[in-house]
Amino acid sequence: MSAPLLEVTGLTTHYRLPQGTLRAVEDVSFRIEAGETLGVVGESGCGKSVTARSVMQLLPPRIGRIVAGSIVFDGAEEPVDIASLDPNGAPMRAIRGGGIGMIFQEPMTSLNPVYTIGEQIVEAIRCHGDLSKKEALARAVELLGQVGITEPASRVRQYPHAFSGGMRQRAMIAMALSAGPKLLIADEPTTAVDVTVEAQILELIDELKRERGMSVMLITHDLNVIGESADRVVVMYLGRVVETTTARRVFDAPAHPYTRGLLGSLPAIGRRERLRPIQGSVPGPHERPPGCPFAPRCSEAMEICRRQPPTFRIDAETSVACWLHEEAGGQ
Amino acid sequence: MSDRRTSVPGVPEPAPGSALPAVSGAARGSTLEPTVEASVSEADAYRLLTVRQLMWRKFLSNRLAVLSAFVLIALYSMTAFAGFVAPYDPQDGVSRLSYAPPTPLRFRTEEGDFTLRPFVYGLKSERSTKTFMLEFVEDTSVRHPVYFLEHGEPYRLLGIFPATLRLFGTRDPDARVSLMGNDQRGRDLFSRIVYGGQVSLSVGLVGVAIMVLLGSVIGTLSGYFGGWFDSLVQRAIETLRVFPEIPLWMALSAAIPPTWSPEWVYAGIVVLLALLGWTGLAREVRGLTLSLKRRDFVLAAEASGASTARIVRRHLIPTMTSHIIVTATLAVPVTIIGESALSFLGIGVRPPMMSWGLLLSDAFKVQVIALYPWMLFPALFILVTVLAFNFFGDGLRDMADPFS
Amino acid sequence: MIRPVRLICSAAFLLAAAPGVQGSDYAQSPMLDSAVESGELPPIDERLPTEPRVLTPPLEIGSYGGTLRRGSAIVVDYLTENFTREPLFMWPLPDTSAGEPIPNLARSVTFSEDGTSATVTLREGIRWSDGEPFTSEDIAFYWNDIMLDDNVAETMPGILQIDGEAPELTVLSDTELRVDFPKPFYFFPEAHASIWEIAWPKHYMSQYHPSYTDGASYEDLNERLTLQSGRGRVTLQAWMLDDYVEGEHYKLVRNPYYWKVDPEGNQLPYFDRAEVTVVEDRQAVALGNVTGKFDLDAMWVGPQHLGLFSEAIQDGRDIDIIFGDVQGMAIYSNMDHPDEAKRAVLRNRDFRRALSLAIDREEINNVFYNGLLQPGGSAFSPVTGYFREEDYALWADHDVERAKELLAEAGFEDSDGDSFVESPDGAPINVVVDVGQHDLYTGIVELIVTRHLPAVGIKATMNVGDQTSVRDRFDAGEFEMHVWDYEGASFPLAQNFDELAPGAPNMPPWHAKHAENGPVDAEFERMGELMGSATQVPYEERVEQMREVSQLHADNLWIIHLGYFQRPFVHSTRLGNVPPMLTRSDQVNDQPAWQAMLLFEKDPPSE
Amino acid sequence: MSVRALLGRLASALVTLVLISIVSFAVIQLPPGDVISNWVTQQEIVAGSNLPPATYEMLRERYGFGESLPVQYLKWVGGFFRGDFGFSVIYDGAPVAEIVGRRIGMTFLLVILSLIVAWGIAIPLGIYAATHKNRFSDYLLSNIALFGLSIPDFLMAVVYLFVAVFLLDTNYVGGLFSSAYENAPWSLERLVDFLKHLAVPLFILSIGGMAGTFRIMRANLLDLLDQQFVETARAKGLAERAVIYRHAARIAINPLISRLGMQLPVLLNGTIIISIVLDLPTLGPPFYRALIAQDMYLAGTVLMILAVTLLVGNLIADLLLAWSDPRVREG
Repeated sequence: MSAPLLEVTGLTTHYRLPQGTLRAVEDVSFRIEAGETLGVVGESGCGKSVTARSVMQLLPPRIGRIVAGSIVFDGAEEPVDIASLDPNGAPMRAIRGGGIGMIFQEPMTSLNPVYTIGEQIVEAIRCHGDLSKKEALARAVELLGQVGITEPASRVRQYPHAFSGGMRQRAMIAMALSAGPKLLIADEPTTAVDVTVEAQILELIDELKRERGMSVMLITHDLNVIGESADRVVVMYLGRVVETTTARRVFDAPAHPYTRGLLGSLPAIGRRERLRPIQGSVPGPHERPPGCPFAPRCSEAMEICRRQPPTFRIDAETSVACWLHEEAGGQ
Repeated sequence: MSDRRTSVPGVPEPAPGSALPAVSGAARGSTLEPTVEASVSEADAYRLLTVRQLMWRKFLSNRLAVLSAFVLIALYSMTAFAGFVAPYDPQDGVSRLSYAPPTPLRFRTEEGDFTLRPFVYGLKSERSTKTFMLEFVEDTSVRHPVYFLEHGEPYRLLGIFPATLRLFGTRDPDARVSLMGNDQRGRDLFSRIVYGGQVSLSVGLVGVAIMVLLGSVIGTLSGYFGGWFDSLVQRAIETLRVFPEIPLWMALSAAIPPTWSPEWVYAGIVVLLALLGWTGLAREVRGLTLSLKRRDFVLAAEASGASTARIVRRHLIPTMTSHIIVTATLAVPVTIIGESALSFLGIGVRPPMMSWGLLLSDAFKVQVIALYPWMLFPALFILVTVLAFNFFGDGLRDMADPFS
Repeated sequence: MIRPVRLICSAAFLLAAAPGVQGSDYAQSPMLDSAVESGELPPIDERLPTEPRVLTPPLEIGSYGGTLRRGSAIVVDYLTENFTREPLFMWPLPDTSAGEPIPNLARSVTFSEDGTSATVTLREGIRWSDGEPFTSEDIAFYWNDIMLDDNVAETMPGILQIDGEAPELTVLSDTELRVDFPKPFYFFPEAHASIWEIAWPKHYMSQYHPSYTDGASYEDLNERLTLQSGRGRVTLQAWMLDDYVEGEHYKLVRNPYYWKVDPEGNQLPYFDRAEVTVVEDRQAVALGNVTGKFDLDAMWVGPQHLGLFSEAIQDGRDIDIIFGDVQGMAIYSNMDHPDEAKRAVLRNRDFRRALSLAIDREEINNVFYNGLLQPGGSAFSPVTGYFREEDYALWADHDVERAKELLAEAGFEDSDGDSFVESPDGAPINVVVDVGQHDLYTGIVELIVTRHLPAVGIKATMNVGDQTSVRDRFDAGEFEMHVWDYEGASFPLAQNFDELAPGAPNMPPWHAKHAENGPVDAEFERMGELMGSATQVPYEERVEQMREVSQLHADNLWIIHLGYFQRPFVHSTRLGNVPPMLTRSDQVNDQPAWQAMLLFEKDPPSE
Repeated sequence: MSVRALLGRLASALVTLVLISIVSFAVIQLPPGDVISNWVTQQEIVAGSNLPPATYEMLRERYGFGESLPVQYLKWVGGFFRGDFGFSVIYDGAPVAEIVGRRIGMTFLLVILSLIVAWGIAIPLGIYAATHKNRFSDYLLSNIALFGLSIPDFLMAVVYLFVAVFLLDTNYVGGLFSSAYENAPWSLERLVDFLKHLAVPLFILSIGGMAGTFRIMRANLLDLLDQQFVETARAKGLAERAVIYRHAARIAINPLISRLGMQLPVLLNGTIIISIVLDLPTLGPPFYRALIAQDMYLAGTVLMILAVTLLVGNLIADLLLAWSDPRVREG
């Protein structure tokens, strides 16, 4: 097996807030292979967005900070540890947009309202290559066409407010892909759009992934989305990875009680049984319980759960951080 | 625990470098547990506070606002007890002390001995034959100790009770303590400032009181009724606001008949400032009313057949009180500036009434500033008052919105 | 070319009619050389009259060039006139009331035996600034077609009239005219020395006059009466109008035909140009002089600026102060106030006396006049021949007790216990004192109104307004008390005759409705008689009469004066020929510019 | 802004214009006694006799002398269309239009220059403070701004005089030209001289506007820096400078433009009062003199012009905003 495109190891990101330090991401490890879609799933506040932003070095300056771990990206000539780069330095900027593209949750606000769509895409293109404005604009039209925007030549001169939410997200994708990144991070790309549009966007991402042979890190709180698009899945809870597995297994054989809970709260067509929401609520970010973060809500919690469980590897595809799987052996 | 201090709510933007819990890359894992616990308990405390306590805490945490509140209390009590604080009658000039400089309070005698009780030297004045100006020489032969809570010239406390007790003074009426020097007529500038504050500071309060009355009533009615009344009010406000305020103040103030007595002129100025100043408040109140009007409790009151007046009085106005207080507080300095500017230009209050603006107009001549710079002291008082109100108002604003 | 400066002995030139300088000796400003060479302008000898008037510089012969700059603190200004005046006669230099007025435009005057007719001979060969000859017709035009034409908004000054009647003027020849009076009028030369001008350019102004030109209208003519409006370009004055912007500035340029020379035959003035810039207030004028923006001021600055000047001199600024003995502040009471009750109060002599006694003139001296005031009452100035020490002391001391007694005796008592007196019929009194914004007088009035008057039980309010509007109230007779200089007291029969004393047809504004309301008292009528006849009697008698007038003023206090004082004036030290001190005739003849045509710009010290 | 919205805006402004003229006329009529009778009395005193009947006729014709207030108002307003705003008593009957015309240019020049100075200094500082949020420099600047906002204009003039007397040369006091250039035609030297004299008053004039602009700019930028599209721009790989200036600051200026309507009165107030105090050749001094002398046509007209200036300023601000912000322009 070749080296993964992205390998995150022991990532720990802290936010310094007036109320104290928030450990947003704690000892997170995962990898993304070339050409695969990794789904990152979890409730809001679980640290999945912070993980993505850590990868992009887009943490709020002076507040968010990677305190430990490595993020090795192998998209350029040689592998580079993003965590060790200066967030504002040229190498990092070359990776942003160039090596890794990112799209966000809110298509309505992700585009700058005072520049035309074209101007914004051109800006991204010219940032990573030495195309003339004219060439860049032609490329932008082409990209818009690729993401399924009709009449791209005229659309390119319009301002974002003339675009619908779905179109904006497409434009965002066009922009994120403009410099030909190896990895696309999609942070809840469909949360703010209609269900009908959601499917189209996911479809589009999938299509582009296949065409370009790139990888996708798909962040979502919606297991259905995972089911549709992801190859493998990372489940996060309160800043930690609780389970890493394949998309299929999430549904078929969830290992962690939290994953099971998530699944249980998922309405599915044709299922007659009652929804079983996870009891309790996600504690506030400053109220991290000691030991297993899920223990207070876990129906199967044991005495040992007061201690943070290590990650147990069940097999080649699945590892889980739960004492229930202690017997599965080695980490 | 040292971080407890930093977790006091109401400091949303701690100064850089303040003692936030330091987290180093190495110190991970269980070693950090105490920090987390501290945050947890603090957050609980935060949640248990009542809104009132929360507001109070928030205000107290704004140190400039607290300081300003003290400054304002000091200034207002100074003017309320003007007779007690001021050592001399503000109108009583000693012509030989024309433009005499501030009297230095001394603690060290000629012989070099230190005395705890400050003393002053008397001033001898003589007219220079060269410049024709009065020149002052301290008469160091006699020391005049400054006594506190000393009986001096009679005055009326709060304008009613005859009194003679003064905060400080010398026992020899010829040796005057002029902390801030003397004006052209040899009147003690400090005393004049203390009395002048009565006009300057009260204009703010009285004017704003009228403004609040006008603004909240008109604003509430306008927002509550809407329709033609609202359009009319909005149009009036728009027109008033398109006039630059100082020129409009000036134009109206200049129309106050010159034959009015100083007291009436004062009243005229106050009313004028209030009549032109209510618009901002009215707008704000109208906006609030519009948003409150559709809230449940008002709808409920309406449904239960409460009269309009009752709804406005019992439901709308109390709900808006905090906003009104903040806006009103911030309107006080504007009014004070208005009066000062008008008096400074000679179209505000008239002598023998005193206000800080009027006192300052005496100083606004090149030769006065060059030769008698202490005449600028009133400017300091205006500045401090306005600043204090602004900081205080800022604090109140934060306080009115304790959850931000 | 700058001439070598030589000190001359001024005594040698005291005689006004100094022997004419030989024609070949005349010199002109280099500014005019090119115009003469090109033939635009005739040579100097042809421009000057046969007998130019010779003026003696107070210090030295000056040099040509430069701009004389002054500041003005009012928007509407009549200042053009103040640079130079060109009447028939001028008051003598140096001062003496006994001196014969000096012929100016006139060469001489002879009276008929009964004194009812005066024949004036004019200087020959004087030209207007446009080169047209000046003749008796120009005087007759101003006299008959301007001053005596009721459609023209310019009236004959009261001082030229006798009992309200204008004398009759007859032109005898180009240089001779006769004036006939209904009564003897020996004061004729002095009267004419007291006015600003006596001739208007007929050849220029007649084009706007309906009597001379078809299609001309009085409305248009009335717009053209001021010097600023264009008339100033055709003038007999040392400078003529060059540029005028209302409320901003006006600029003058030398009159190439000016008919006066210095003893060496240099055509005056020395300065090529003169200009006045309007600034915010007196303070700004004083400041402009300190900073070298202006060259001199004898109009707007006063004792209130002494500190500024002293400080500036110590800082090494190029200015100096000179002093002039001038009248101080005065309070005018309206003898004809429309309100009967108020009129009764103001007309009460004891009330006015009490008011005068209430004023602490020594305090005012200390606080406002820097010790330069000589506290005193309403007598004529010590520099006149009419002054008597005892008159000056009348009702001028500070005596609160006496003031209270006077009020009580006159029935002014505090019956309601508010510590202020009521009028004899029990009505409360509140005297409104009008004062224009003035950086000296407003302070003094405030002191008087808030401290001095309440001390004797007189309630008064100060009404501060713009100088112009306060003056309008005064002129309209709509005031109670009005504060201004004790106008005319330094020159009782000359300057501002109208304000000081009665004299039909122009009663003083403080007693304008004399006929309607009846005279205030017998003393006033007596004064009127004396003033009226003073102009008709020989000098010695005049002095006696005027001393009595002075005494009447001091004793009756229709106008309450605070005293004469040494007024500081300021000038740049680069200015030459500034008199060492200001004399009375300087003030009358050329105040505030002090013989402006003799001032010049000194060379900067080269060694 | 659509044409329809624009027309609506203009119509509303027109109504306000009429109301402004009514208020101004009320101000003219406010002092006891009416302007014209006072003037007639004064003229009659000067002339020593009654004015010619033709003059009365003219006054009735032009100003509605002796007629009712509405008629007088209409006559006054009617004059505007001929450029006639009445006459000034203190300027010896000169037309108000002429007096105002001479000084209005300098008034606007000062206001515009002070706006430029205020923005020129405050915008960069605001950007600096926002990008250095919570650091010492930010605190310092913010508190200085609150301080600057608190100083009344007339006090600034006092401070100016104090500075002029003790630190500069007294030559700086009063006027905007050295005596040599006072009445000279415009030339380069005169311009330099003018700017030299202007520098300090202009700075003082700008302080109020500066403080306000700074606070708005800082707050806006702080808001904007949290916006999604700023993160988008960063994710594109743009350099931090480009992100801040091209994306955030560019938009942060829009509210400044829309608040121009609130800044103009501040600057106009300052210009008028500082001009009065320092005798600068703007509308301030004649306005003040006119008020003291109750020369009401002049005073009322100046007041009206100031109000109209603000009205027009607001309109221009709206148009500028439309030009600057496509959402407003096309929305």
